[in-house]
Amino acid sequence: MSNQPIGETPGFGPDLVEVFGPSQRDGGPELVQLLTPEGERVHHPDFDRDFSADEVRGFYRDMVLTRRIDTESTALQRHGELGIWAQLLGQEAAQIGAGRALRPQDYVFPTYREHGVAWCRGVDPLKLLGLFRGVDHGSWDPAEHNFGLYTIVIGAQTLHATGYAMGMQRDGVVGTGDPDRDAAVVAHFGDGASSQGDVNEAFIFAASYNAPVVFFCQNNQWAISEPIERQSRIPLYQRALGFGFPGVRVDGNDVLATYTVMQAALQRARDGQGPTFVEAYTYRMGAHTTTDDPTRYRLSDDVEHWKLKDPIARVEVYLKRHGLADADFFAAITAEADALGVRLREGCKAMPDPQPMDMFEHVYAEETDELAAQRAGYAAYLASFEGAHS
Amino acid sequence: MSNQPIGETPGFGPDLVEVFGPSQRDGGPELVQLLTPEGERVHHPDFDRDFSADEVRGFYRDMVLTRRIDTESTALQRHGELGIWAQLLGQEAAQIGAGRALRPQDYVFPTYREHGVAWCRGVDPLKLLGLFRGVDHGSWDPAEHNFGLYTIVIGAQTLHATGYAMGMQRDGVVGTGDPDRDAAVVAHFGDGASSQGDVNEAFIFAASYNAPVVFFCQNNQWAISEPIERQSRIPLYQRALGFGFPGVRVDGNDVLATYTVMQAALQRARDGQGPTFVEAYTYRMGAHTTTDDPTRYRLSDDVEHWKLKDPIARVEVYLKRHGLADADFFAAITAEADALGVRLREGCKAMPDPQPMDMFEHVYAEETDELAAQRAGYAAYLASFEGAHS
Amino acid sequence: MSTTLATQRITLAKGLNMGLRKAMEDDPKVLLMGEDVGKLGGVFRITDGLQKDFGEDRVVDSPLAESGIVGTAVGMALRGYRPVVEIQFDGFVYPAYDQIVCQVAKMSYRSKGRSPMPMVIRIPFGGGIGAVEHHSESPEAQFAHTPGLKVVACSNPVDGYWMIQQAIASDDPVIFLEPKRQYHADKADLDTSVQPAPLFTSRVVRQGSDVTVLAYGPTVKTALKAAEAAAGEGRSLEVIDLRTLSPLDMAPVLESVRRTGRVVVTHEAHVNLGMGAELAARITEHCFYALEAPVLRVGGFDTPYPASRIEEDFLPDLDRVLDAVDRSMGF
Amino acid sequence: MSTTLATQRITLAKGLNMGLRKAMEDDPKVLLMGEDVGKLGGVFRITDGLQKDFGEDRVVDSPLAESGIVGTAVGMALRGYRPVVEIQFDGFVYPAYDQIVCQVAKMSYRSKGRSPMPMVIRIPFGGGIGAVEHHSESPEAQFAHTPGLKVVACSNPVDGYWMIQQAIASDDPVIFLEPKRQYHADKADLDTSVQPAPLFTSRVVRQGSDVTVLAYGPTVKTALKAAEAAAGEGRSLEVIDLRTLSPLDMAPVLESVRRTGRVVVTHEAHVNLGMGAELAARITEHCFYALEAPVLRVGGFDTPYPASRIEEDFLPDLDRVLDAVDRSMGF
Ligand SMILES: Cc1ncc(C[n+]2csc(CCOP(=O)(O)OP(=O)(O)O)c2C)c(N)n1
Ligand SMILES: Cc1ncc(C[n+]2csc(CCOP(=O)(O)OP(=O)(O)O)c2C)c(N)n1
Ligand SMILES: [Mg+2]
Ligand SMILES: [Mg+2]
Repeated sequence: MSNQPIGETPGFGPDLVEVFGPSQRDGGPELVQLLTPEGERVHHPDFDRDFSADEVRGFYRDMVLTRRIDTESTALQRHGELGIWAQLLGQEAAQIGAGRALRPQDYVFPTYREHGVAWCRGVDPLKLLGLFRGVDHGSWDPAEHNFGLYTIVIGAQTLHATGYAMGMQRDGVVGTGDPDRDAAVVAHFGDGASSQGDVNEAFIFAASYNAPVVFFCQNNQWAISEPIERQSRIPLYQRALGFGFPGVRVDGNDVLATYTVMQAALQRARDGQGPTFVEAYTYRMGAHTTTDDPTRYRLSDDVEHWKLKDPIARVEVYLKRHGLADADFFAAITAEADALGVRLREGCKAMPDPQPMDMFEHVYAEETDELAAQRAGYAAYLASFEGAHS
Repeated sequence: MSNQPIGETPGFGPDLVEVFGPSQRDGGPELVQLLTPEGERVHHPDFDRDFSADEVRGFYRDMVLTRRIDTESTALQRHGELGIWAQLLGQEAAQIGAGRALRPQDYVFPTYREHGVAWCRGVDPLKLLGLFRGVDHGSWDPAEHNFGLYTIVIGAQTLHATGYAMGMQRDGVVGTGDPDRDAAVVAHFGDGASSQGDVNEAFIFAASYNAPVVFFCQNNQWAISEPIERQSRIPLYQRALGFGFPGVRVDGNDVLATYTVMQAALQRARDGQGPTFVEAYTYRMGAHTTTDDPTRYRLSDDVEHWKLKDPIARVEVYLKRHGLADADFFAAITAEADALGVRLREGCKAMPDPQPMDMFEHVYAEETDELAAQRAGYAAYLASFEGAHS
Repeated sequence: MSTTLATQRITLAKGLNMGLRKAMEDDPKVLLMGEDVGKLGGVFRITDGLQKDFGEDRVVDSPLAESGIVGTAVGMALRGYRPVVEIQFDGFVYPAYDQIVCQVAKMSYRSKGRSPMPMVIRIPFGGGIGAVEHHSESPEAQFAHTPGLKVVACSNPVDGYWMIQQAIASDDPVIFLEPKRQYHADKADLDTSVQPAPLFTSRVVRQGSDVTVLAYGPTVKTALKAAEAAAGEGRSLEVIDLRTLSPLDMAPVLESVRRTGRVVVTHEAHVNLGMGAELAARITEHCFYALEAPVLRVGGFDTPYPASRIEEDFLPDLDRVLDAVDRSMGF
Repeated sequence: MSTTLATQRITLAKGLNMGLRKAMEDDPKVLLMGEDVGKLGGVFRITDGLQKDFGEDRVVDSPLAESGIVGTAVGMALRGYRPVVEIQFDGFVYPAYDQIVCQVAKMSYRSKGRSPMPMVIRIPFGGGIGAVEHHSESPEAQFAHTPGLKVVACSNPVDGYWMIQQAIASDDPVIFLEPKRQYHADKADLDTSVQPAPLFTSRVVRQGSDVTVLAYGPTVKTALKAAEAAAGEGRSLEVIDLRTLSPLDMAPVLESVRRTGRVVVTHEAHVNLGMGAELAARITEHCFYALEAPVLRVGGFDTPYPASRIEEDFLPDLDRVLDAVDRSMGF
C-alpha cells in the first residue's frame, strides 16, 4: 500500500510528475552537471565557470588522496585497528567540490563521513581516526580548522550550523561586501537525515532569520538499508522550496559542478541572501560502514551502474584527453597517496591509547567536587591493584 | 538582520516573489474563496459546488452555536469557573467547514482549540470544559466520536494522525470505492505548530506511506505573540510541495470554501491518493487564551481589519440577501444559542470535582502493586485526618 | 530590616528579570532565545522589557520548536555567545531533550574542553497554578542524571537575582529551574551590595535539631511552613534549601544529618527515582551510623500529574511533610 | 540438562527473533516499526527474516526519524494495533523522548483508560561493544522515573524469548531493554514447553547468604561472575536479576536483604540518580534495621560514556563488584 501511485489530483493542481518531473535514476533533467561521466565538459546556463588546468589537477589530487584515506582506513578496520569506519567511496567529488568552495572564514558542520571536507579544511587525516579507533570522540580543534567535530546523532548538527550562522550575523560578518570578512556556514547531512525533525527545524530557523547557511545534502541514495524513496517521493532539493529558499540538485559525482554550485550558494549566504539547499546527487559505493552488509538489501547491478559514474575516473579522462596532465603527474599523485597510506597505517597503530583516568576529563569546564571525588576514588581503586601486583 | 530582503538569486532560479507571489495580508491570489466577506457568492475554477439553502443554514447554525460555546466559556473563565479557555473567536468557519466535511468513519486529531470540530463530531460541549476547568485531562470517549482528545504539546497529534491513517490502510478502508467504508484522518494544527519537528516528520511519514491524512492548518496569523512571519516566509500551504504532496490555501473565514476544499481533500485521502495540506487562512480575533494579553504585541488596527471578514456575518448577509432565511430562523437560532449558554453555565458549575483518590486511576491498564500500595498509603493518610476531625 | 538605598522589595519574577538585565549589560555576548520572549516578555513576563532595551538580535523570538531553539543556541555558543534559552513550560522541554542530553551535555567532553557550552536553559517548573496538562512538571531528575549538565533551582527572589547571573557566568551548561508558582507570590528585600553565596552551594535556611528537611524550588516554602508548624508542637526542624541539584552540595546536608539523625526530603517530582532517591542513597552511605531512621521522601506521587482540581493532593504539602517527620521520629 | 524435542540452544538475538515471530503469529495486530528492520533485519538482525514472512505492512521500515516512528506508533495503537518499535541504539531514543514521556506514557491516564497504549519500545542498551559515541548508553532510569511506562530488561536468551512476548501482550507501554553486548554472546537452552515467570517479577539467579547483589540486563552476567569468584574466597553472594525496573518487584529483594543485611547494586547507567539510588532508598526504608551496611552502588561513572578504548574502565566489572562486596562486608 505504500507504493500506491501518485495520481491526478483534480483541484489540487497538476500531477506531481508535471510539477517535479519524472523521478529519474540518474538525477533527472534538473541535475547540474559540468563534466559528464565520460569526462566530457558540458555547460550549464546558470552555473558555469572556467577552470584552469591547475584547479582541475588540484581537485583530482584531493579526490585521489581522499579516496586513499578512505580505502586505507577501511583496511585498517579490517585489520582490527579501527572499531568501525564510515566509508565515503564514491562521494569524493561531492566532498572536495564542497570543501574547496569554502573560504578560510567559513565554518563547516560535518556528519561522520566528511573525510574529504576535513581534508580540505586541513585536518590531519590521522586525526579522523581517533573517533573510529575508540581513542576519543573527536581529535581536532574545531576552531583551528573552522570544522566542527563529527556528529553522530543524525541531523543534530544542522541546527548547530544554523545557530552558528546566526552568530555570524550578529558578528557583522555577513553582507559587508568584504570578501575576506563575509562568511557562511555549511551544514552537511545525508538523504536519510532529511527526515529528522531537527533538519526541518533547521530549515525553518534558517529561513526565518535568513541565516547564512548552506544545507549540503549528500544524497547517496541510501540510509543504511533504506533507499531514498522511503524518505522522499520527490527530488530532495525541492524540499527547500516549501520552506521558502532555493534548492538545487547538482551531480555530486562531478567535482566541477559541485564546486561551482557550492561556491555560488556560499557567496549567496555570505552576501546576506540567506540559506540555500544543495543536493549533491551521488551514490554510496561501499557499505554504510564497515559493519554493514549491503548485499542484504541492494542489487549489485545498481552498484555496477554507478561505477560508470566514478567521480575520479571522469576527471582523469578529462585531464588526459585535453593533455592537462602527464604520466609524471599521475605517478606523483600515486606516490603521494602511497606515502599518505603508509603514514596513516603507521600513525594509526602508533596512536597512544587513552588512559582510564582520562575518562574524568572535560566533563565540565569547571569540575565539580563530586566528580573530583569520584575520580580520586577510582584512582585509589586502580592504585590498590598496582599495590597488589607489585 | 532577520528582516533582510529576499533578493534576486541568479543561478538559483527566480526570485521568491516570482515563484510564490507577493505575500498578501489578505491571503493573496491563491486563496480559494466561495463567499466574500461581503456575503457575495463567487466561483472558483477548481473548487466549486452548489449549496442548498438547508446546507447554508446548517453551517450558519453550527457557527453561531460554536461561537456561543466560545463566548460562554470565555465568560465562565472570567467568573473563575474555568482555569483557562482557548478561544476560537473568528475561526468558526474554518472549523465548521472542516468538521462538516467529515464522514462518520473519518477520524480527527484536534489541538486544544477545535471546539467547532468537536461540535460537528457530536461531542457534548460541556465535555470540552472538563479540561479547562481542571476536572480532568479530557472528558469524552474518542472512539465514540472518532475525535481524539485535545493535545496540548504542539504538533504531537499530527504524528498520531498519520499513524492512525496508516492503521486505516492496513484495515483495508482506503481506496475500496465504498463510500461508507473508505475513511480518512484530519490532523489539526496551527501556524506556529508548523515549525515543530513532529509536524514536518508527519509530512514525511504521510508522504512516504501515502497515508490518508489531511493536514488542516488553521493559520490564524499568530502563535501566542509571534506572527506567522516568524514561522514561515512564504505562504504556509506551499510547505507541502516540498514534501511531495499538494497544498492549498483556502479562506478559513469562508465556511463554503473550507467545506468544499476539505471535502475534496478528504475524498482524495479516502480514495487512496494520499495526504493533502489545507491551510485555512484565518485570524485569531481573541487572545491566545484567556490568560493572554494581545495588546502587548499586536495592533488593534489589524483586529479591526479582520472584523470586516467575520465568518458568520458574511453567511448571514448571504442568507438574508437571497431570502434563504427569515427572522424566525434567526430568532430560533438565537434562542437555541441562549439555551445552550444556560446549559453550559449551569452544567459547568454543577460539574462534580474529581476526588483526590482519582489521581491514582488509569495510570496503567494493569495497575502495578507498587502503585496500589501508594494509593492505599494515601487513602490511609487521608482517613487519618477524617478520624482526627470526627 | 532597614531598607537601604540599594535595597528593593521584589518578587521572584522581578529578581529574575533584573538578573537577566544585569547579565546582558555586563556581557554583550549574552542573549536570550525562546518563544514569546520578545514583545510579550514571555508568558510569565520574566523577560519583560528586555527586547525593547537590548534589541531583537539579543532577545530573540524563536520559531515554535524547542529542539530548534536549543540546537541553534548550541551553534550560538560555539560562535562565542552565551545563550539563555527560555523553555515556556516544563512539559515542553522534551522536544529539546535530545539536543540537551546528547549535544549540550556532551560538547565539552567530546571536544576535550575545546568547545565548552556556556548556556543556560531556564525552565519554569512545578505545579500549583491550576494549569492544564504538561504545565506543571518537574523534570529535574532526568537532567541531574545526565553528566555534563549542571542543574540548579532557585526558591526566592534574591536567589533568583543572583543565581541567574551566576548561571550565565558559568562556562558550563546550566539547567535553571524556576518555581513558577512563586514567580509573583512573595516579595523579598534585595540588597545588591551584599555578596551572594557561590552558585553550587546549598543553604541552611532554618536551623533545627530534630529532623533535617531537604527541599528546593517550590518546596522550600512548604518545608519552612512545616518547620514553623512543627515548632508549635515543640519539634525542631532544620530546613536546607538545596539550590544545586547537580552537583549536590552534600557537606551541609551531611553535617546536619549527623546532628539530627533524621531526614525528610521533599520535592514535587515523582518519588520514584526523584532527587530524594539519590539523596537517600548518599546520605545513608555517608551517615550510616548516624541515622536514627531511614531517609523518608515526600514527593509527587508516581502518577502522571493529575487534573488541577486535585493537584494539591498530588503535591507535597505541610501536612504530608509533618506526617513524614512524625514517621521519622517514630522510627 | 537433557535436551528434549522442544529444546533449542539459542542466543539472545535468536530468542528475541523467535519471540517476535511467535507474537506476530499469535496476533495479527502486532507489527514492527523502525529503521532498517525490514530487508536488513535490523542492524543487530533481531528482526531477521520477519519482513520476508510477514510482509511490508507488518514489518515497516520507517523514515529516519525516531519521534516520527514512536508518534506514528501511537496512532497505530489508537487504531487497535500493537506496535513494536525498534530504536536502533540507546543513544537515539532521545528524539522520541517527548512522544514517549508526554504521549505514550500519559495516554491511558489522559483518556481515563479509554485509549490504552499497548506498545513495546525495544532499545538495545549498554556498552562494551567498542562502539563510537551514543551507541552505549543506559537510559533506563529516565524512563523508570516516568509514570505510565513500564520498563523491563532481559539478560539471557530464554528470558528474551518469553519477555518480549509478554511485553507485547501487555496492554501497557513497555520500554524493553536488550543488553546488546549479550545479543550474540552466550547460548542457552530454550524449552518452549516450560511456563515462563510473569513479566514483572525479579528472579534470584544464584542463592547466597553474605551479600545480595542486584543486577539487570548486561550486569547480571558480571554479578554471576563475581559471585563465582567470591565463592572461591568463601563468600556467598546472592544474585538477583531484577528483570523489571518499573514497577520494581521488591519482595524477593527485601526477602534476600533481610537475610544477608548487605546489598550491592550494579548497573551500567551512571550512578547518580540511576536505578541504584531508588533501590537504595527503598531497601533502606523497608529493611532499616536489617541492614548491616549501606546499600553500595557500582555503576557507570558520572561522566559521559567515554571513548571505547577505556570503556571497560567505565563499566562495572567483576573486580569493582567484588570491591563493593568487600566494602560492604567491612562496614
Ligand atoms: C538520531 C539517530 N538515529 C539513528 C542513527 C543510526 N544511523 C547512523 S547513520 C544512519 C543512516 C544515515 O543515513 P543518511 O542520512 O542518508 O547518511 P549516510 O550515512 O548515507 O551518509 C542511521 C540510521 C543515528 N546515528 N542517529
Ligand atoms: C511543545 C510545546 N511548546 C510550547 C507550547 C506552548 N504553547 C501553547 S499554544 C502555543 C502557540 C501555538 O500557536 P499555533 O500553532 O499557531 O496555534 P494557535 O494557538 O494559534 O491555534 C504555544 C507556544 C506547547 N503547548 N507545546
Ligand atoms: Mg545516505
Ligand atoms: Mg496560530
